[in-house]
Amino acid sequence: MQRVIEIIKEKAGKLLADGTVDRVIGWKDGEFFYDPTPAVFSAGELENLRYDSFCGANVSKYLIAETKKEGKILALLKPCDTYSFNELVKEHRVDRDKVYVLGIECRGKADINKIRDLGIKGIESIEELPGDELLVHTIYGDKTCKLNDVLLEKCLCCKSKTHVASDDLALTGEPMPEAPKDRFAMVAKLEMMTPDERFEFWRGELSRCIRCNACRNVCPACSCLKCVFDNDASGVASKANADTFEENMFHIIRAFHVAGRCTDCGECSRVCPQHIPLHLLNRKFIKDINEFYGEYQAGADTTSRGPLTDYTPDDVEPSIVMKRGGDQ
Amino acid sequence: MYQIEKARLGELFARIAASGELILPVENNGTSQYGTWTPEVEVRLDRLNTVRSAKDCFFPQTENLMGFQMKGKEISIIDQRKPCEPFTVFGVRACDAASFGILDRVFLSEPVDTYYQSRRLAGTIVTLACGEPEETCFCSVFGIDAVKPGGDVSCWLTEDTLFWKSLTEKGDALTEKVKDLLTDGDEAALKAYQEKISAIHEKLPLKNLSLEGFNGDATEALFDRPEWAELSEACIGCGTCTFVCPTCQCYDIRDFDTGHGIQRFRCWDSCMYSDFTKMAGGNPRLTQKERFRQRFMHKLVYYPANNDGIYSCVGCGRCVAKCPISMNIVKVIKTLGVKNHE
Amino acid sequence: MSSLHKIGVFVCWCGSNIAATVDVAAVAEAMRAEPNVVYATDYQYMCSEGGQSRIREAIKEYGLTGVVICSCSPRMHEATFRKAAQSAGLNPYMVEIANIREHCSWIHKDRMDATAKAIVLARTALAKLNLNQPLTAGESNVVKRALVIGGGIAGIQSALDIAEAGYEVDIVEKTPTIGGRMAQLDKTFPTLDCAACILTPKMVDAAQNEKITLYTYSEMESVSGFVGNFTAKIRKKARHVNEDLCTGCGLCQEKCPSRKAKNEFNMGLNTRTAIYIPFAQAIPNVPVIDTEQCIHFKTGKCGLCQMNCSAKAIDFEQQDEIIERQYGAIVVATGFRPISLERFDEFGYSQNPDVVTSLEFERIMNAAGPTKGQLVRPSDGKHPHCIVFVQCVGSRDTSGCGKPYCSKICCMYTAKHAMLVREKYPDVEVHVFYIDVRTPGKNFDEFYRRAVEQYDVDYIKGMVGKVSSHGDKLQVQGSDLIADKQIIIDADMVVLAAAIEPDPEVRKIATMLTASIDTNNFLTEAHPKLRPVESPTAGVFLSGVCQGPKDIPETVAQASAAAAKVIGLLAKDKLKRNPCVAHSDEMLCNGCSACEKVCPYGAISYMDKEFRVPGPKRTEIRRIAVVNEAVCQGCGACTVTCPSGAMDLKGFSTKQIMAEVDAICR
Amino acid sequence: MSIEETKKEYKPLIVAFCCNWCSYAGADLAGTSRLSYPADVKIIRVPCSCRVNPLFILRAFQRGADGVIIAGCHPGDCHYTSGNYYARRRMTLLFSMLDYLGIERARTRVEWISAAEGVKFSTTMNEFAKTIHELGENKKLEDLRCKELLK
Repeated sequence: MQRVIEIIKEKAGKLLADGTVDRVIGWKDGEFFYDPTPAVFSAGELENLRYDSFCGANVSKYLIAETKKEGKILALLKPCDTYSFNELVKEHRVDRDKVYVLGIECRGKADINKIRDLGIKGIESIEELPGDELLVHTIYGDKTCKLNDVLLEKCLCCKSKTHVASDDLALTGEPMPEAPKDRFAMVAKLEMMTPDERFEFWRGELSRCIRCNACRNVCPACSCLKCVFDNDASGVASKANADTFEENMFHIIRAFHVAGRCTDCGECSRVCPQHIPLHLLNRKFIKDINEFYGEYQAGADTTSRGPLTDYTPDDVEPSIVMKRGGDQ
Repeated sequence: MYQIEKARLGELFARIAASGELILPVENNGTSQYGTWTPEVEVRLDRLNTVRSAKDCFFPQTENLMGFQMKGKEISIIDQRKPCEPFTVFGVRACDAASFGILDRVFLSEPVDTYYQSRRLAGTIVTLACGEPEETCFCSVFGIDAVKPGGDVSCWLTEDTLFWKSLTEKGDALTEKVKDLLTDGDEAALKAYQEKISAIHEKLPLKNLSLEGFNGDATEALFDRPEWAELSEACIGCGTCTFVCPTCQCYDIRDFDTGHGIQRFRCWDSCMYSDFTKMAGGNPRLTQKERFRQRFMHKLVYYPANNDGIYSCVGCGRCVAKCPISMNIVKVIKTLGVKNHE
Repeated sequence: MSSLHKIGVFVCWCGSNIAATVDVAAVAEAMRAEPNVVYATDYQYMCSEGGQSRIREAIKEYGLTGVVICSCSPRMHEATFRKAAQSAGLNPYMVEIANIREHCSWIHKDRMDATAKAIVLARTALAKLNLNQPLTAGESNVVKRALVIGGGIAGIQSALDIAEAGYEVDIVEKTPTIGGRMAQLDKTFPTLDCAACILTPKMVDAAQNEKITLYTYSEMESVSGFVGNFTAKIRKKARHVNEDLCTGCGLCQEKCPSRKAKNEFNMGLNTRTAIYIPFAQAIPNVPVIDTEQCIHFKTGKCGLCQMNCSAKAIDFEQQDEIIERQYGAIVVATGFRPISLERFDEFGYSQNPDVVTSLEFERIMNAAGPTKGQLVRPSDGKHPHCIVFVQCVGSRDTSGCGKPYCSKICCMYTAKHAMLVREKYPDVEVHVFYIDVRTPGKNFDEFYRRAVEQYDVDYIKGMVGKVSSHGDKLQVQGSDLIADKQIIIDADMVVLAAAIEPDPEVRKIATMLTASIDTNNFLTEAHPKLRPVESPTAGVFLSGVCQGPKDIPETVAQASAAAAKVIGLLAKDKLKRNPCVAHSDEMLCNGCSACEKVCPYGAISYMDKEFRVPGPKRTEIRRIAVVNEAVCQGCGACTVTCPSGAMDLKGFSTKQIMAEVDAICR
Repeated sequence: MSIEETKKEYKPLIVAFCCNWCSYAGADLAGTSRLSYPADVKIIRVPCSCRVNPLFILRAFQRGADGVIIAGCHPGDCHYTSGNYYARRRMTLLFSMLDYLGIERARTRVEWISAAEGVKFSTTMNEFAKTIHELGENKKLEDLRCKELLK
């Protein structure tokens, strides 16, 4: 059976050759196998293209800049990436006509931190074995682990194995891994805590924030030309968390600004150097939106009205917050 | 040279903490962070690196410089400097320990940064040799010996024993305070341990990284290299690499209007940020390529040019592990260096 | 904070309204110490000519760049002070008001607290002013046409007055004829002249006036736009009778076999045909087919009207028509209806046909009514010998069943009814139960006294507890508060003075017009005393009972007042627009379209624009939002939906509001 | 006691954002009707409840506000047709998020108060001020810098 990367290379090669696209965005090799970097390839560079369990990065945001350029680009998008892509198209950030979307199969992506958490150190390289198994070569000897045990948070709660935007698909036809866990379980657990417990939980997490802005800069929904937090003229600019308030402020406002637009792609949590579970903020908004205004999946299409740019006359009142969940 | 049973480390920490704040790597939701020791914290000496480096102890991410108090139309200046109380940082790895020398060259040369200086004078550094280095480590490339980590006191932690060796006067003073807890060190055992871990260090995949082609004179050769475009292509312009870096020393000075006064503070800045060194006339580095180049040129060319050929990288590997898109100084060195094309 | 500002602060005493609770001198003194403030003073009445001239002089003398007035609500005098500042050469939008009366001196008793708060409010206004930008109002054209919603006496009068001034007016009336409630009345107080005699000529005038277009049997579909430039959609419902062909001969009505529909004009006291003209003097004199009653519409058969219509005016295929028109001003004259008496079981209204409302009684007394003017009981057609009138049925009711307000007209029409009965049928005994008799109005009290003194009407102060049937009599149990006893009257008829309420349609219309409405569904006036005929929404005016209970002369007066306001507006060629509109910073705008989605006015559009960018490409095309300032009303919905902060609102900018927050929390 | 001294005893600080057309006018009516509520409540006039940015609310807490209330026209009665509907969604989600972060939920509130509801304005403010007084100082969402540089 053909591996996905072979299908991708074959299709990409053809599209480059027949002039449908003039470049491809995907991932190229890193230093230790687990660290590929998003990259753009021209015809003739495809041998450097790779796709495997470590290509977790969502390349859709790069299309904002790429579609400002001449020509058409082939974008390799995993199912979850296509949601981000749709949202970017909806918000006129990406020119759909300049992208050829190749929807690529995804069996879940590995989190190198979780491999390290298994006690595996000094990783020199990794091999993917059949049966979703990883063989890790380390300076301390070889180790193995199951892909399923080291999945990225976003993959544990995979929202779809189906591409919501694509011009063509690269699928092996192999059976897909089992259904993911409930993505709102942790949010619900937090909701049931007392406010003081919740406060302590978030202090514990957000106090680690170093305001590196990785979460924001990687986020496909955070596509502002200039973020309010970087804009001295906005009156709320802040470069560092000079006070704990600013840790809260930054993350509340960031989550609010992407509320209704966040597809739950999980990039924020993936890139956070401090392992702050930022997705729990976004998922809170998603859960509330689903409960208050009906199920809504940002990026499921390119035309629907987002929940914060919409209303119904009989929406719930803000006082509903007083009546929900946990003790006060 | 002294030693103490690993099981008695708690006593050692309590003793050190009795004479001033003790800062050491502690557990924080699955990460290690430098934090103040208390009997309650979970000390993590097993993890190699903290997320943030020990730089924070001397050059914190934010620091108040002065205040301006406003009363009606009157403005008065408040000096917020306070004498820095003595403190000890324990568990500093060789790379971080080496970074202080790099920071000192910036902050302690004229004009001296008194905020930094007062912390440096008050702080005693106890280092810890790296028994289980990671694949991302490449300190040896910069001449750092993680087996002999330096600092005021160097420590080695085996399965059951902590070896303690004072290297400076500050180290002697600290040793004096804890001496009754220590016993004379077993030199042979330490040597055996050092040899054992040296062997591991020899196996590190990046140990042969060559810096040839990078030096204070390389500006012309490197500045216009076309590879910068591809190297920086995926950079998302966040500050992760700069903020986890033990040697990055750039900061911004900002004013916070408290409503009845101004709090002037400094905070780390990142050359990866689009508003870095933005001036009235605009921004000298307009695209991410230029900003990305700045960071690595500074570490590998500009800093050596001004500092006797010393690179401002210590090979701690934090940026290698933390970059959201896995682009890092190793890849830059390998791409642009002379000898790294296998 | 611009240190170039030179700001003057003026603290008003408002006589003792402010000064009694707020130490105005202390406020001025505290403000004098604030950065940028170069002058601060207090004065008895800042809004007076003396006060205004102080502002003007200080602006000139100190070269003020901005003015803070600590006074009453900006809703009261913001415009006054802006004008004063402007006349001294200051941009009117460099004036900020600290509301230290309604929001401070009038609600706080402690002088210390009130003064401290007044200082905070003044600092807050100053903080905002420091960030104010001079704003210049743009101009927009005025469409020289008015729309009147409602074709009762209020709407007719407003339309006639506006037309008289030479402007086109359209009346939209939901029923098949204009005339409204007044057309249903028999006589009018206090003169007792016949309602039809004075109303029908006005109806005819309206119909014949070439400046007036009537859209009867029509409803408002939507309204958009803004003062001077509204766009209204009117649904002209299908009458199924061609108005142009119909001669109004009435033959169709005679031939129509469906005769069971309740006659709305007669308050359901008799029936009408399925094709009908509501009443003889209806305008237009064109019938309408009630499709729910019409046999043709129900079964597809019949068609007698069509067969008999020589003018070929009957058109079963006729469809609703949507008319879209531009208007410069809109008058709301939607009128009222009596409340439903369902919740007033004690009066037995729904059980006993001889318990009627006053409006039903009007129809009974009317010569053109169901009884041809004969006073007979609806139940058996017998002449009544004893009638009990009950006032305040559902008015001044705090129990929650009725309305908390006084319906205002009931005392007078009840006196009228009592008098008319006694005049025409001296044999009939008339009792009136009242809580208070309220007769303020020209010749009103004299009128009431005539009823008591000349016509011997028995006024009983007290409320009726129960009306029950006893044989063919109605037993009225009530209390006489003056005699302090319970009394029982065996009556033949009971007439209930039901409270009046705004026509429920008004809620829909208010929403369309973005006009505010109070808890009783009356439209809110821009100011209860000083702008009683204007809605807070510019260009929308109020006429008649839709604004509050009133009698005919008051209604006509308000209708003419509203018309005067409309004429004043339409006489202008250009209107100054509100300059506090949204503005998008193109350097920050992503073109994401979020603002466009939340804009209620469609004021935001997008354009592609070329921008210089760093790097080898030099320029790039970006999609950016553009605000149409003529259409934007300045709500600010876009500003919050914009994550980058590109969208801001002039006069209420993000920085200004945050400066206010900071000042309050200082 | 001087005016400056009165500030020093604990009094909650409450910021009320009132829409110009309904709630600000309702506050005016409360004033005209001499219906009292605590001086702790300070009103900021905004054109519409939809002008209230979550940034303003957080800013108020940062600066030491103990409670923030947003008052607008009743749903369906917005002067701008739909502004308060958007405000309602925004505030519902924001308040829920603040609650999720462990901030006391009673510190934030939205009320719909028409121009005719002076009584409701005063009742609401009295109630809210009482609630906030009972909650005490906002410790979870304050910025210590705003307190440290003392006046």
